[in-house]
Amino acid sequence: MSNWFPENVSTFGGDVDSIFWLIFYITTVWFFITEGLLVYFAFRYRRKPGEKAAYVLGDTMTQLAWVLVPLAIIVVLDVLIDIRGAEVWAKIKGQPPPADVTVRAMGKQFNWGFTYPGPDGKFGTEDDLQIDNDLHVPVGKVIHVILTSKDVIHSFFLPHARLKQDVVPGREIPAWFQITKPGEYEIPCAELCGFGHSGMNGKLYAHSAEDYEKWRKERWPEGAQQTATKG
Amino acid sequence: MSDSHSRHYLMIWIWLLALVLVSVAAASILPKVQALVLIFAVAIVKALLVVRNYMHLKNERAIIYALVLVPLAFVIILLFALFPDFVYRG
Amino acid sequence: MNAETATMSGAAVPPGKTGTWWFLASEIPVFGGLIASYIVVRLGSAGWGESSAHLNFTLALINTFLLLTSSMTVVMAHAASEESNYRSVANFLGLTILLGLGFLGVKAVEYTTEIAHGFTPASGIFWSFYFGMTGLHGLHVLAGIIVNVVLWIGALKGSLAQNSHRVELAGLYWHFVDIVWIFLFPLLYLA
Amino acid sequence: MSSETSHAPLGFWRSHVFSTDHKVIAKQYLSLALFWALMGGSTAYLIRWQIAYPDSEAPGWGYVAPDVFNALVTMHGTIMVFFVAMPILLAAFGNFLIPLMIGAKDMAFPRLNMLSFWIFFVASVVLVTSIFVPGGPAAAGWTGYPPLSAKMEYTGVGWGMNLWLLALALEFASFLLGGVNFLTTAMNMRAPGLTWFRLPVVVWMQLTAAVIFLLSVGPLIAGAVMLLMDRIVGTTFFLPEGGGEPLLWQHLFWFFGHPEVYVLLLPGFGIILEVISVFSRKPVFAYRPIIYATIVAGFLSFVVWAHHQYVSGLDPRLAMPFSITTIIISVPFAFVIFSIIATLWRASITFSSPMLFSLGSLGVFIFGGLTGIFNGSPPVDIYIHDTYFVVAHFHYTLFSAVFFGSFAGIYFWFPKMFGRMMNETLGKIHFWLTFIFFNSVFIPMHLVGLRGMMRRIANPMQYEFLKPLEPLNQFITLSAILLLLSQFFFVINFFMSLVRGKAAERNPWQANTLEWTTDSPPPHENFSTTPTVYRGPYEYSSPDAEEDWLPQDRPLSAPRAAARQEESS
Repeated sequence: MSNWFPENVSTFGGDVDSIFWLIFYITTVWFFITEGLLVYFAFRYRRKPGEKAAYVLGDTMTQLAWVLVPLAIIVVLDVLIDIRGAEVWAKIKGQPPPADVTVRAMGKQFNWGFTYPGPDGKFGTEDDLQIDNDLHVPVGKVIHVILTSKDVIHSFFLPHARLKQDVVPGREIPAWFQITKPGEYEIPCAELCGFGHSGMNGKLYAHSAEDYEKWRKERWPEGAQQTATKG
Repeated sequence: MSDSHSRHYLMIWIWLLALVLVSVAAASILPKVQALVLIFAVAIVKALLVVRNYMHLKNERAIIYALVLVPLAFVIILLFALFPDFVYRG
Repeated sequence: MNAETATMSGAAVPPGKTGTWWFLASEIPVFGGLIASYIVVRLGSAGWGESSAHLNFTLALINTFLLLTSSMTVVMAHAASEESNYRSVANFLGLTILLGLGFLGVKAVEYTTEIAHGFTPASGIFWSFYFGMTGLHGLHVLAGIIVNVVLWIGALKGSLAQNSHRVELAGLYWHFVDIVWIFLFPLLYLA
Repeated sequence: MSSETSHAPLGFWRSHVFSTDHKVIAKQYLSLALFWALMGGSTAYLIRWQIAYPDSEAPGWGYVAPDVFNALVTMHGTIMVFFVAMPILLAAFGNFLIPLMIGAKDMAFPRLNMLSFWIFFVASVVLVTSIFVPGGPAAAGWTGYPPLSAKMEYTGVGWGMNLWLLALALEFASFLLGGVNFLTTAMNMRAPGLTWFRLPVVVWMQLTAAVIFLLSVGPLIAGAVMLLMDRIVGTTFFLPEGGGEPLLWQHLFWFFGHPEVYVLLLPGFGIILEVISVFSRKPVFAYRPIIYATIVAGFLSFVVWAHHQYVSGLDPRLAMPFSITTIIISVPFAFVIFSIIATLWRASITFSSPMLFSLGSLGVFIFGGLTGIFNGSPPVDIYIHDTYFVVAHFHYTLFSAVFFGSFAGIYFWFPKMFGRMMNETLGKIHFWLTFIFFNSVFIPMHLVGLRGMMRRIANPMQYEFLKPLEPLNQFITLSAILLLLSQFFFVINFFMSLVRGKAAERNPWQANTLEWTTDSPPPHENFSTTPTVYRGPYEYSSPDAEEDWLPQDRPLSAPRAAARQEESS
């Protein structure tokens, strides 16, 4: 059943999947209990000639217990799911680990624009690099993405990294991820943003350390001496 | 026109006008924060005056009270839920 | 809309009043939502004080006086209708209508002067909310005036007698519109 | 107002078109909603065709361009929620059932009732014209998030969007007036002896739905006014360049949006509860606790809205409180579901088509409710938000009330509405086909969603990681077409029975509630004499009667009444 999802290549992706499977097993159990009871009762108590239904009002505690006890179990399981969920939410959305690489991403009608700070590590300097569609990141490093939008609401979606965050014009929303496996992964837009919404697709290039270094040299030949990790 | 009714309504009217002047005065004299608190306290008092006396809510059944308080409670919940997103900008 | 079609089943509140109060209960979240949005967006951004300084404070004060007085006259009309004195019902309703029209007139003067000074709904977020809130409130005042005019004609012609409870219902709606202004006035002009 | 004396003959116009009879108005809502269901169904067909066979010629329509696709998606959502689900569940069933079930002659305000239909009719006309306006209909999703919906150049839609907003505002006005009417009628016009806790559950749930709608639609009306001003007058409520806040709309929309889905769900629950109790010949299990649970769920529905916005810029600290309230609200509904199942225990069930649809509705809702827990958990929602997993979830919960619930209601009350019986075999065929094809459409959609397919994309083949989903999407489209085709069994059955159905007696199902004590279809004033109520609506298989039913208005024979008296005093 593990190919229900795209392959997970991010550190917190595993946690998101684990919460999914926790809920999946609990709900599947309840699914078979409840539907099974429904089908069994419907079949078992079908009308038989000469038999009258029982006059059960369900207004006494003993009868109500048949409903309240499973309800209590549901509440306990729900609270468990919520506590586990809160831990993972705090990990993803709470205080992110320090950034190895920071990039600005701008959603615009119908592609992603990425701005790299360049060797000096600061945005707004002339060595910044602004390219569309392609996000080049080193594998195994914490990548911070500052999400903003030029026009309408888009949604920065990395299915393989289990990351999704709407980008809202007029706001800068931080997000972070850490890729564990080199490769090319798509960055679709998940929020309706106009007639070009279908097909709005960026590409995440997760390079191994030396490939990333090679890419940096191509982009900033003279500034090659700064190491990749600063910034 | 029975005098008791009309005198009562006139009294309420005068109170309302007086309260308007109070809030106007507060706006120009008191410092910002105190003025705001007083102004909106006065506004609430005026609203209560109108609701209880002019709309005769004080001699209505409880259901009518609920019809006013429940929507107000939901609006206040909406107001405070909007704070983190727009006032503190998370 | 009259009371006797209802077979009483213990409810002391006549249908007309129940319906009106339910309608007012549904109007509270409309203005509540708008005012909550105004408060929240205002607290979240700066520079609203300067914009609100451009508003004409004295006109607003006159408007507040007009609307409060109209609340008083409409409740006088209701008291008169309780005693089936339809002559004074017509007078007080007429007064309420005049005060309401006065309110809209002052509002129109206010809008034209502001737009003349270049403050249109499109000139910033404060003006959006100002024109949005006072505009929606103004439409409700207009609707109230129309209802009052219908009742006023009924009072003059004497046909109001069978539905005298309608004066109270129109009054309830009118008081609601007045209460909204009681909150709009400080929010826009004093804060 | 001199109400028409019962025997004054009304011309065709007054008795059929501009009628103030709640039964005629209910049928008018039903027919307009069925027309819209056809329109909504055809938009679904085109959407599914474009997703399965991108950029091919959809039979009967042709090529579906991307902006047309967005318009179809927007129209599908708007039509199905506001112009099919609400009219059928709230207006048609509410208008028809509430006066009859409480023993009243008509609604408290008959002319206001007629006015609310005609405002809804104008809203429908406005929505239809918005399709043919230059720039096409609204294309920013049924949620209409600004800035996409606030500026013409973002979607190229001009007056289409403005008319869409106007149509929604009119539809809200119509249902506000309807809600006021329902509540006043139930509060003031119940028959003598019909206390609050002898009311049928469907009336309780209709009233709770009306209250929830009345108190939640306000902020969205304010939002619609603000959005309309943004588009026409040039204000900048939701445009960041003018100091506005795009997220404000989402809060105002979903503050209404989530209570709205309960407004749709509760009437559906009420109908299946009535039908299940009648065809199990057994009282509803825990009648009073179900009503308390419904009211509690009604209040809770106002504090869960932001679970739609976990990943859309909401302050992350807010996600936890809203996921807790979302979990709490699943408790009252789980209670109602378990109580319905408990009603089936030791029952004597006949599988008529209304019963089949009710059991189907229950089974479908259980599946939908459980997938809701995935969406309610913030970390999982990070991944599945705005994917087809969410689409599959809300189709399960909405279909259970709107599709299965209203079919159960139509099959059950058709004899009372039109005086003729519907054909049972056609009904059963319609049920099994609908049930099977419904599941074959929406179970695979969960998988498509988990693979990451985003909502509202016209061509999934433009994405590498979605290419393997093509066969699944084609299977879903094929099942969707079969699901649409299998609705013809209902259409044939409906119109055939209207004309040639067996004449229906007063109480074909031997049910207890008051509407079955008058003729089918009921006369203009419903009851020759206002009934008096002696007991609750669910005295089936009661020890007090030989037969297994005991109508609400039948006085107990003297000895039994005495025995009953000291037993319950």
